[in-house]
Amino acid sequence: MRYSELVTDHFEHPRNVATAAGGRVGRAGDRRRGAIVEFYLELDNGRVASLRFRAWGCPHTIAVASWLTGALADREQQTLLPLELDNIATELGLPTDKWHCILTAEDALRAALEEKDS
Amino acid sequence: MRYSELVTDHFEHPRNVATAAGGRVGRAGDRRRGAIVEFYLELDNGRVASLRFRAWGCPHTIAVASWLTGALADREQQTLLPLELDNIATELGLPTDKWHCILTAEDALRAALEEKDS
Amino acid sequence: MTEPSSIYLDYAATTPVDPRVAEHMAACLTRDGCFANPGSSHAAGQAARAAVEQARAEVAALLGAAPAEIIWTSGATESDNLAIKGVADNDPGRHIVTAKTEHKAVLDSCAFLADNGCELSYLVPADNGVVTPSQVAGALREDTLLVSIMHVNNETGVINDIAAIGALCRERGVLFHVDAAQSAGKIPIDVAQMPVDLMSFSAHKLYGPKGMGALYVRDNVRLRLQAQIHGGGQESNLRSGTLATHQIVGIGEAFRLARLELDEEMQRLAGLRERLWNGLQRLGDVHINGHPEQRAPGFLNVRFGGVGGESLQFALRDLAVSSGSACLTTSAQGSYVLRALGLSDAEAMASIRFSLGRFTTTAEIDQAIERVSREVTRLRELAPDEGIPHAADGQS
Amino acid sequence: MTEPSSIYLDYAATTPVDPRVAEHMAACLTRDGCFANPGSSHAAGQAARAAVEQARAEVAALLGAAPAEIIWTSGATESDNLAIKGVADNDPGRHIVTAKTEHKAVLDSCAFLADNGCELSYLVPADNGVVTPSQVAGALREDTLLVSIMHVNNETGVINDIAAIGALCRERGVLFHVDAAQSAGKIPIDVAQMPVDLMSFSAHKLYGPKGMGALYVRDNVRLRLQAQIHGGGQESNLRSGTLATHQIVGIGEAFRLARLELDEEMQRLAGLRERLWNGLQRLGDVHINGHPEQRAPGFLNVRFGGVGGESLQFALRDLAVSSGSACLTTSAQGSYVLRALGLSDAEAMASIRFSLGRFTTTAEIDQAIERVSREVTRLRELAPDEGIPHAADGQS
Ligand SMILES: Cc1ncc(COP(=O)(O)O)c(C=O)c1O
Ligand SMILES: Cc1ncc(COP(=O)(O)O)c(C=O)c1O
Ligand code: FES
Ligand code: FES
Repeated sequence: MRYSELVTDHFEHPRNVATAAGGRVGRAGDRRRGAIVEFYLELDNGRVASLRFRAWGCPHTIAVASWLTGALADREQQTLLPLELDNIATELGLPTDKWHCILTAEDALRAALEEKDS
Repeated sequence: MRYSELVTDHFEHPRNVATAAGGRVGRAGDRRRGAIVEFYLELDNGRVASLRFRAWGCPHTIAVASWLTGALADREQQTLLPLELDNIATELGLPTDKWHCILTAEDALRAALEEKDS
Repeated sequence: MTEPSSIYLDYAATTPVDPRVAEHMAACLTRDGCFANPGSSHAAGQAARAAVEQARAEVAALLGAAPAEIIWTSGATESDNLAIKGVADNDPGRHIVTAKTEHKAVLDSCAFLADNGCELSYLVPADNGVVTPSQVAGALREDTLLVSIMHVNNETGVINDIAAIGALCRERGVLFHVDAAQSAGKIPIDVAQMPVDLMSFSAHKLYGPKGMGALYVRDNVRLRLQAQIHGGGQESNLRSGTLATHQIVGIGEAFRLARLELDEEMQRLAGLRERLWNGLQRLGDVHINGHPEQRAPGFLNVRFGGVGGESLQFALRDLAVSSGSACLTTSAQGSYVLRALGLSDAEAMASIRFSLGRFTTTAEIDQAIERVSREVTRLRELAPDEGIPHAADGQS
Repeated sequence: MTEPSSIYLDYAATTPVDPRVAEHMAACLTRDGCFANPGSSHAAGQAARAAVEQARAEVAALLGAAPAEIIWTSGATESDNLAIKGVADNDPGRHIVTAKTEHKAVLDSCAFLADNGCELSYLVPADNGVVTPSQVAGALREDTLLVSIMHVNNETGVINDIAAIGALCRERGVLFHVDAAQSAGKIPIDVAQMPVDLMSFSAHKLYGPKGMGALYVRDNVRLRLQAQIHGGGQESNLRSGTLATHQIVGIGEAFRLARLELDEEMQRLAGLRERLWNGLQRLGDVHINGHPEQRAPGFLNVRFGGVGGESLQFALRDLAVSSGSACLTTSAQGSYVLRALGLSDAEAMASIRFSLGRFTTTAEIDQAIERVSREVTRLRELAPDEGIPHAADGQS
């Protein structure tokens, strides 16, 4: 398996790891399928005020989740979904058989948006 | 193929090579069978006065013929044949599949004894 | 070149050539060395031939075999092929017993025969990875031709009781092949005590060269074997091809050194392995795969709860160890050997085989413990709190 | 060790490893080198993998092939087996054309297939040793699957017209295998110009290591080939077994050097060969075996009238050359290749193959001429005057 520099960097130094609960929590994936992603989202005035994550799975899953917390910072709620899968895959250098790692993250993000503030 | 030191010595430095005709000539073997031996025998008073050889074939054939010219020097005519094949084979370290080389020499010696002086 | 900081704990995959072996090999390569064709009758060829035969005696010595019972091959893969297909070709269409935990070289040779008229029985070992004599006894049939069971498993290091299985085979008149690629030089082998008919070896598992192997063929079994590579008639017609003097000299020296150093090295490696295991256990939720005692000294195969297999591997990439592959949804799969021991695919993938060897030091073991502990802890901390199975989860 | 005074003129039997190649090999053996298993996913394994792939590109470059068309094997013997049996296994029971002058690895693979349901036609070359395209054309049948004809003969150095035979096979939809063990690095090969489907190579004929070979498999033929050694699935499943990095790096460097030095070396060897032939001719009653011009530069196979074959060989034992064996009444026999060229057994046995190579010097050639002349003259003088066939004898 090849890992891009960006994936490696986010895997080694994940950004915005959620160390405590807070905000809307969205979770997706399961152990059987090999990946679980949790996002902790706080909105302020329809914008992303804070986005943190936890993840279990392959390096791409961790890197995608970590990268998204940065890429989506400050974004308007309306523009969050759907994720631009193509662009993300290109940006992070994901092999084609690893696209499902982005989908898990997308599902988790959707779950977070659908969640009430906790 | 292994060659004993004695065979090697006689092959490298053949003794009593017949450089000119003279005496009784006995010849045996043929090209097809892979060996030809010629002995040139001179008798004096029923004893070997001179025994020389020429040979074509394998190293053992050449060595046996050369060695015999020394071993039979001075011997009484009556005691020349049959050759003591066992002893010769042991003395020269002949592999068992090389006994026929001695037989060719014996045949040549017999032919020489049966020959009239030339 | 391996990176300087990398720690090599993958001796079961391959070993570096011992410098003492490399020296002997180098002396057979160039013009000033013993380079000639061992099949040539001139003096140079005979010198090469002598070196080849001396090596044969060394390989035989490690096994308690006669030199004439050793056939050179290009590795244990070829040895396994020659043993299994060579026996079956000589007596086609019969029944063969092997186990699910065998090396691919055995399994694929058997699969080939299954496609060509043989019937196969595949034993599934207990969860501890051991194939028992009574399992073998239960699988034998009237028409069983061959049993092929390995000595030491390449993933778990688990040892099978070859002497007992062999005794059983001999009693029933069945041929017995043993893949001993992972046992030679690691635990004692003595074909005088072990009723084995055919035994496969590889040089590169014990500090000899890759691309070089041997097959032990018990004297009275030779005629029951058909050559798989035809040609010049080398190796009593059982394996044609110019003999590779430097490779053969390499395996000979490797087996000689292994014989001399076996006892001491077994103790040393067992100690290092315990040190590693004690260090890793402190992490919690770490489990040994395979029988905890009936194992060759250099092996430690463990699975870590609470981390993704691929992430664990990537995090430990500076550690040269063996592991399963990517996640379920990609095509790669966890080890079939570990699956046969009852592990789930995710568990197999979160398993790591540490294999220690001649050049492993205490410092390397301590560094390995530190790196593994750091990364496992980090990944566990990154994971969502709930739903990630730790020790509490019965399955893991 | 070869004796210091010995002159090595047996490069067709095997070559010493070039010191430049040995250096590359040495760098892949020990711990500080590129020793890991090229199949391992860790960094050390990937470094070994990179070395393996670079070597593949070098081997391909000498042939004008794509790297993916090169399969590693343990030598030309295995390559011949894989090509011939691999094709026949995929499409059993059909007709195969080869020649009596092929290497044993080809002939014995074919004999194995003949025992297993294939029909074989064996072409007998003309007295000059050349197998002609029209002979091949005459042997092709509706059900012909494969033609296997070598490029350069290992005993005589005679070159077959592979391009023409290949064109014929392609036209008729027949697969074409070429044993090129003796041509690679000695005369040009270009698979872009030569319609060859499968081509066998050996490293040790061109200053690489023994126990290492390659099979060129044209891209669209891959699926027509069945593996002969089963296991881990290396080499796209066509040849299992741990890749021997040092051996592969050795063949790669050997092929690279051969490519760079081919033109110059061909000229140099042709010159030395002519010098040798001119020197020997002065003896009289000396004859070239095989076509006098259509030959690879380093080969000179000659027969000497008036001397016994075994004696000639023993007398020349300080000269490392190849020759027939003992006399008719012992079990050994003259070369079957020379017999196929119409020579009697005695003539075949009184023949000597001189094969020159990279380290052969003018001084060595002159010494060889002197020794041969001295011994042939001595043995001729020792022979009875009459009845020993010299030049006058039509048969010799
Ligand atoms: C148990 C076992 N058998 C066979 C083999 C194959 O050996 P080789 O790489 O020499 O072909 C190996 C290692 O790869 C092994 O561990
Ligand atoms: C023409 C030819 N084919 C095949 C071979 C066999 O090659 P290897 O020794 O690499 O198996 C040789 C040399 O021995 C050869 O000369
Ligand atoms: S979680 Fe399946 S590969 Fe990423
Ligand atoms: S003449 Fe036949 S071996 Fe001596």
